[in-house]
Amino acid sequence: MKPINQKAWFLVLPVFICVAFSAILPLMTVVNYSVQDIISPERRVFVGTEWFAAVMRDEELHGALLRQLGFSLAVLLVEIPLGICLALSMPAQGWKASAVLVIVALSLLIPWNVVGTIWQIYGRADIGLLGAALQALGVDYNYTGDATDAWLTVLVMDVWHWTPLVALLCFAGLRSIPDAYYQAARIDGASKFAVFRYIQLPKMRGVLMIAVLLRFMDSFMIYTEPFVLTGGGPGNATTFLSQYLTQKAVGQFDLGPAAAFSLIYFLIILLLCFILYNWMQSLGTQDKNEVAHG
Amino acid sequence: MDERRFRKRTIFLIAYLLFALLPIYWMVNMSFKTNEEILSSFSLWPQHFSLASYKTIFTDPSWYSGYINSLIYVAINSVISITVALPAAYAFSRYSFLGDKHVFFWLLTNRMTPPAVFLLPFFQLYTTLGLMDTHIAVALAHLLFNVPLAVWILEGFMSGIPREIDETAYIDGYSFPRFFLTVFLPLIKAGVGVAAFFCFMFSWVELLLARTLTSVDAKPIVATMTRTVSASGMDWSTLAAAGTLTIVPGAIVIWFVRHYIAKGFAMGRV
Amino acid sequence: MELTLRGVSHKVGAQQHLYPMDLRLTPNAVTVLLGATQAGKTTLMRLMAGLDRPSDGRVQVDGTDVTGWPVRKRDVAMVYQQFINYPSMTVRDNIASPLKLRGQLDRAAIRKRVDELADKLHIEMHLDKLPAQLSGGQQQRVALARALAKQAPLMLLDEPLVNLDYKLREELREELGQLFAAGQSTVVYATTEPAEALQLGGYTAVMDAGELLQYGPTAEVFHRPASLRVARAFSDPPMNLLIAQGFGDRLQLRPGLELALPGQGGVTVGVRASALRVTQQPGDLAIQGEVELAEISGSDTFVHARTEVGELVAQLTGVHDFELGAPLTLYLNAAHVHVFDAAGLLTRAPERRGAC
Amino acid sequence: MARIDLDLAHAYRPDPKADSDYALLPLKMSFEDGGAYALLGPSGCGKTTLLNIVSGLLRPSQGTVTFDGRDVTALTPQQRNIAQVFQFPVIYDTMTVAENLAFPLRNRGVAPDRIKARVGKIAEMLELNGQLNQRASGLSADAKQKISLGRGLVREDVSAVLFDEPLTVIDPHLKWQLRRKLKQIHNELKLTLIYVTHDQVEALTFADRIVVMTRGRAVQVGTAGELFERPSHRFVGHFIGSPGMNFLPAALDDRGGLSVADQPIAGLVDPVTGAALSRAEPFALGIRPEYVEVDDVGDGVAALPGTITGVVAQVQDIGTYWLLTAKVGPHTLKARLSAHAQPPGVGATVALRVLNPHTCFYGADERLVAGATAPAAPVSTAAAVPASSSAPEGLA
Repeated sequence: MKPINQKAWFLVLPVFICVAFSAILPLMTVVNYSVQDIISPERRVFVGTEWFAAVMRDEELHGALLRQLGFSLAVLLVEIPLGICLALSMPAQGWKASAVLVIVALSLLIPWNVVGTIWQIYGRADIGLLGAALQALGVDYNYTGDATDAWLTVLVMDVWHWTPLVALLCFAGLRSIPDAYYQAARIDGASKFAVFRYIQLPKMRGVLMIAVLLRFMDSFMIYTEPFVLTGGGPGNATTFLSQYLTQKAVGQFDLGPAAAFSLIYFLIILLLCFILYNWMQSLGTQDKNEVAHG
Repeated sequence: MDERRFRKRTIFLIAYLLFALLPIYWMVNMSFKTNEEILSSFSLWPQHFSLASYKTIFTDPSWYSGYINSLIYVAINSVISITVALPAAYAFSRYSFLGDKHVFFWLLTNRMTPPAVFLLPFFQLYTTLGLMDTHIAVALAHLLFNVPLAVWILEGFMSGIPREIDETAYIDGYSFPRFFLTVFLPLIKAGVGVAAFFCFMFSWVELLLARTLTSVDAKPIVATMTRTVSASGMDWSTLAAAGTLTIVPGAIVIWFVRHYIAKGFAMGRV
Repeated sequence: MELTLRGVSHKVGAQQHLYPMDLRLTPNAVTVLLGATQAGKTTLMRLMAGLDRPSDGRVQVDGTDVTGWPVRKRDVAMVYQQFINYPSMTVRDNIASPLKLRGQLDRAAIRKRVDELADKLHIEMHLDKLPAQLSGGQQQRVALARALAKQAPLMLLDEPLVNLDYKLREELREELGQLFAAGQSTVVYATTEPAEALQLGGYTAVMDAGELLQYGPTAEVFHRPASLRVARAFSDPPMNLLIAQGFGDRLQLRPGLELALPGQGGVTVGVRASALRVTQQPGDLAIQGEVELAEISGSDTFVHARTEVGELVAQLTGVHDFELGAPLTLYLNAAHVHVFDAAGLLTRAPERRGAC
Repeated sequence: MARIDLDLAHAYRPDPKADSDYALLPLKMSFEDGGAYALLGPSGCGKTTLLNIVSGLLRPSQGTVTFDGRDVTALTPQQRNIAQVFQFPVIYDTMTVAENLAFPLRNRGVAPDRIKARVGKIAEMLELNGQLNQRASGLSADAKQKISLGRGLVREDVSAVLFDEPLTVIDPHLKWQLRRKLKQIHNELKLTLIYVTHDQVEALTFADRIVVMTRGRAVQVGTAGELFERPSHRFVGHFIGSPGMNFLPAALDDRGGLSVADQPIAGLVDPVTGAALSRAEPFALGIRPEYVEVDDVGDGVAALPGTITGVVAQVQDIGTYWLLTAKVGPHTLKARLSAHAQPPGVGATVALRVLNPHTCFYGADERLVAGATAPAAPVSTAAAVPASSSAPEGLA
C-alpha cells in the first residue's frame, strides 16, 4: 500500500510543466481556432460549432476515418498473432538470443520516412527486388497504380516495421514465466498447444494488452510511411486521418475545420485510450496478486 | 517429437529474419551502386562497387548537417526527458497523491496523441516565441511524447526496487537528493538506459514535427531526405546511402541495451 | 532511552489497523512484539520508528513528543524481514554508511568499527563482496551489522529470522540474545513464534488483531496469561481448552472427571501441552484417549489424541513413536492447570517455583 | 508405485577430483515402495539436486537411477510418471479447480466419466470438494498447493510424488494443518513420497525415514528415533534436535579411565564401549541437553558416577522447560530441566551427569564409534546403506 504524501507533487511538477507547455497551450489554440472563422489575422468571427458540423458532414473525412479504422484493425489482426509466433520462436538466451533480438528490433529504429523509402524502392518493378520478383512470377503488381496493391503494400510495410514491437513485448512476457510452470506442464503431460494455451497465453495477457494499446494507437495516427510510399494515392486509397488532417491544416490553411477535426481526432484517441487503459489496469491488478509470491 | 517441433520453429524464425532483412539489404545494396547501374541493370550484388553517394553525403554540407542537427535535438530531448522524468517516476512509484491516477493517464494520452493534431498549434506557438528553425523547438516538441514514455518505463523499473531500501536509507540518515543519486540511481541504471533508448528511438524517427518546425538551420536528415523525393530525376543512390546511414545510430544503441530490450518494451511491467 | 506510546491508534482508509493503546517500553531491555500474522506488529513498529505517522495518539522519546518527526531526525535502527542491504555497495560500505553519514568518526575509526562488527557477526571474510554474492543468513548478518553500527538508542527488528533455515534461525537467535544483552539500546523484536519470545527473554507485548492484550516480563506473561486470547496467542502448540462446570470446591470436566480446584459456574480449564504426561504421578487425573497423530518438533514429540474430553495435544520430551489409533492415557496434575472465568479472564494459574 | 534405487554422483565439472567439484558425492540409496522419505539439510547441501535427479529434470553426471529395477536415468519426468509439488503454488490460472485436477488425466486421454470420478475422490480427500467450480487463481496459497498435489494424486499409476519445500509460502499457523493432511494422505494411499526441506520439524513429522544431507553428502538415513538417539555423524547430532547435541572433548587413559573436558570421570565405561574407544586419538563425547542430569554439588553429596562439574552461566525460562547453559572450563554445555523443577542460580557449580545409556562417542573423523546403548525406537525392516565413500571428510 503506497503511503499518501502530497509533497510528492513537487517531484511531479517539472514533468507537469514540460508536458503542459507542449500540450495544454497548443490545445487551447486548437480549441480557439475551432470555434472561429479566421478571414484575416485581424478579422475573426465567432462561429460556434459550425466547423464541427461541417467536419461531421464531410464525406471525404468519413472515407478517411473508415480507411483508418480498417487499416488499424488489419494491423492488429496480422501483427498480434505474428508477433506472438515470432516471440515463441525466438531463442531464450545465449549469444543467439542477442543476435536475433538486435536484428528483429532493428526495424523499430529506422526513421519512418526511411521505412517508406525502403519499401518505395523495394516494391518498384524496375529497380525493386519485390517488384521484380512478383513480376517474374507473373503477378501484375503496381502499388502506385492499383488501389488494393497500394493498400496491401502499406499494410505489409507496417507489419514489417512494427511486428517486432509486439514480438519483443511477448518475449518479455515469456521471460517472466518461472521454469517451474514448464516443469509442471511436462510432468502433467501437457501438449505443446496446452502449454501455450494454459501457461504462456495467460501469462502474456498483461504485455499483450500493452501491445494492443500501443499498436492500435500508433497505427491510428500513421502519417509518414504511407505519405512517403504512396503519397496517399492512388487517389485517396491510402489517405488516412493524419494525412487528411495535415493536408487541411498545412496544405489548404483553412484553420477552422482543421482545428475542429483535430479536436474530434483527439477525443476519439482519448476515448479509445481510456477503454484500453482501464481494461489493462484491471488485468494488471489481477496478475499482480497472482504473481505476488511467484 | 521434439526435433520436428524444433525444426518447424527455426524455419519460421529464419523466414521472418529474411523478411526483416531483405528490404534493408536491398537498400544497402543500392547505396553502393551508381544511379546508372541501378536504372540499367538488375543485380543482387553491385557490379562495380562505388562509394560515390556516400562521398556526396559526407561532403555536401546540406546532407551531413542534417545528421548533426538530428543528433543534437535528439540528445537534448533525451537528456531533458530523463532528468525531468526521474523524479516524477519516483513519485508515481513510491507515493499515492491527489490525482496521481489521472495525471498518469493524461501523460499516457499525450503519448498516444497524433503529432498531426499538434502540428498547427506548435507552428503558431514557436513562431510567436521566435523559436522556429532551432534545435530546441524540435526537442521541446518531442518532449510531449518522450516524457510520458520515460515516466512510464522508469516507474516500472523503480517499482521493482523494494521500498524498504528507501526506508533503510532514510533511517541511516540519507537526505532525499543524496539517497537518490548515490543509492537509488545505480539500482535503476538499466531502466535509465532503456528509457534513453526509447527517447532516442522516438525523436530520431519522427518526421512530421521535425520537418514542420525547421527550415534551414536545424533541418534534420529525415527532412533533407524527403527533399530528394521531389527533386527532378530520382537520385536513388544517394537516397539509399542516406537511408543506410540513418540505421547506423539505431543499431549501435540497440547493441548497448540488448539485454534490457525485452524488459524495457514491457515498460518494466514484467 | 524510554519510548512511550500514549493512546496511539492507526486507521488506514476505513480499516482500523491499530486500536488505541498505551505502552511504555522498559528502557534498555528487549521487548518482543508477539502475535500472529496481521496482528499489527509491523504497523506498530513502523509507528515507533517514525516511518508512519499514527492516526492519533502521541509517540514520546524520553518525554519529548516525536510523533511527527521524519525518520531521518529520529535516531533509530531497523532490520527488515527480507535482508535489506544496498545492492550497489560492498558489505564494508553497507555497514559503514550510517557512520559516514553521521560524520562524527574519521575514516580510520569507521574502518576499525566496521571490522569489529564484522568479526562479531562472523562476516569479516565477506567485507569486500557485494550483498548479492552472499547467502540469506550472511545478508541478514550484514543488515544486523549496519543496524548495530549506528548504536542507536532504539533498535527495531521485524521478524528478522523468518526467511532463514531452521538451524540457522536457532544459531542467530542465540547470537542476537548475546548482542542485545551486551548493547545498551532499547530493542523491539517482532515475531510470530512464542519460542523466540521465550528464548530472547526480556519483556513481551502480546498483540492480536490490532489490539495490545498484555505487556510484562516474558516468563510472567507466559505463565500468567491475563486472558484466553493471550493464552491462545502465546502458546505453540495451541493450549488445550476444556469446558468445565464449577461446583464450589471442584471443577467437573465430565461426569466422573473432576479437578480439586475452587470454581463456580461455567469456566474454561486451560491445559498447556507440556502439562500433560504419559507417566502417572500421585494425585494425577487420568484421561483416556487414542492417538490421532504424532508430530516431532526439534527435541519434543507432540501427540494429538482424541480423548473423552475432546481433542488434546500433549508435549513429550525426546522422540517417541506412536501407532495411529493406539490407546493412550494422559495424566494431569490439578496444580499445573490455568482456569479462566466465563468472561475469559484468568482466575487461577499454576504456582511457579524458581527464578521469575 | 515404485521402488527407487540410486547409485550415482553428480559433479559440476566433467572430471571431478576434490569433494568441492561434486554437487552430489557418490551415494547408493534406495527408497522403498510406498515409503515416506525426507531429504533434510541446510541450504546448498544438494537436497534439491537429488530431488531433481529422481524426478528426471536433471541427469546425474555418473551412475544410474532405477524405478522398480528399470533404468530410467535417461527418461524425462513425464516418462518416469512422477508428480511434483513446487516451492510456490504452480496452477493453471484460467482453469477452475476441477479442470486443474482433471488436466493430467485429460492429457492421457482417460475417459471423461473416469476422470470425473477420480477428481471427485481426490477433491474429497483434499477437502477441496466445496471449491471445485471456482477459478483456481483466486484461492489461498495452501488451497493452491493442495491443487498442485491433487494433480499428482489423480493419476492412479503415479510412481512417486516429490515435494520441494512446499510449505515455504504457507502462513505459519496453517502449516501444521497441511502437514497433517499430507500424513493422512500418505497413510491412505501408501504412495512413495519424497519431501525436501531444511526444517527438521517438517521432516521428522512427515517422513518415516529421513536422509540427512550436508555439503553434497547423504550423511545418515534413518527414522526420527534413530537420528535422535544414535546420530551416526556429529553433523546429524548437531542438526537434529533443538538445541542440538552437546559435544565435549574426551580421552581414555591407559587404565581405561575416561576423562571429559580434562575432568576424570568416576565410574567405568561399560566394556563394549570401552573396547571401541581408541587410546591414542582424541575423540568426543556427545550428549543431548534432554539427557544431561543436573544435581547440586554439596560437600555431603557423593560424586555420582559419570558426572563432571560445571559453573552455571545462564538460566532461561523457555516456558515448557528450563534451559541451563553451563561452562565446563572453556567448553559450554546445555542442559534441559523440566518446567516444574527448581533451577540452580547463575554462578552455582553443579554436577552434570553426561555418562548414561544415551551418551555417544565420536572419533576424529566425526563418525559414531561407540555408545548410545539405549534401545532406539523400533528399527523398521529395510535399513538403507548410508554412503561409505573413501573421499576425505571435509566437514566444518
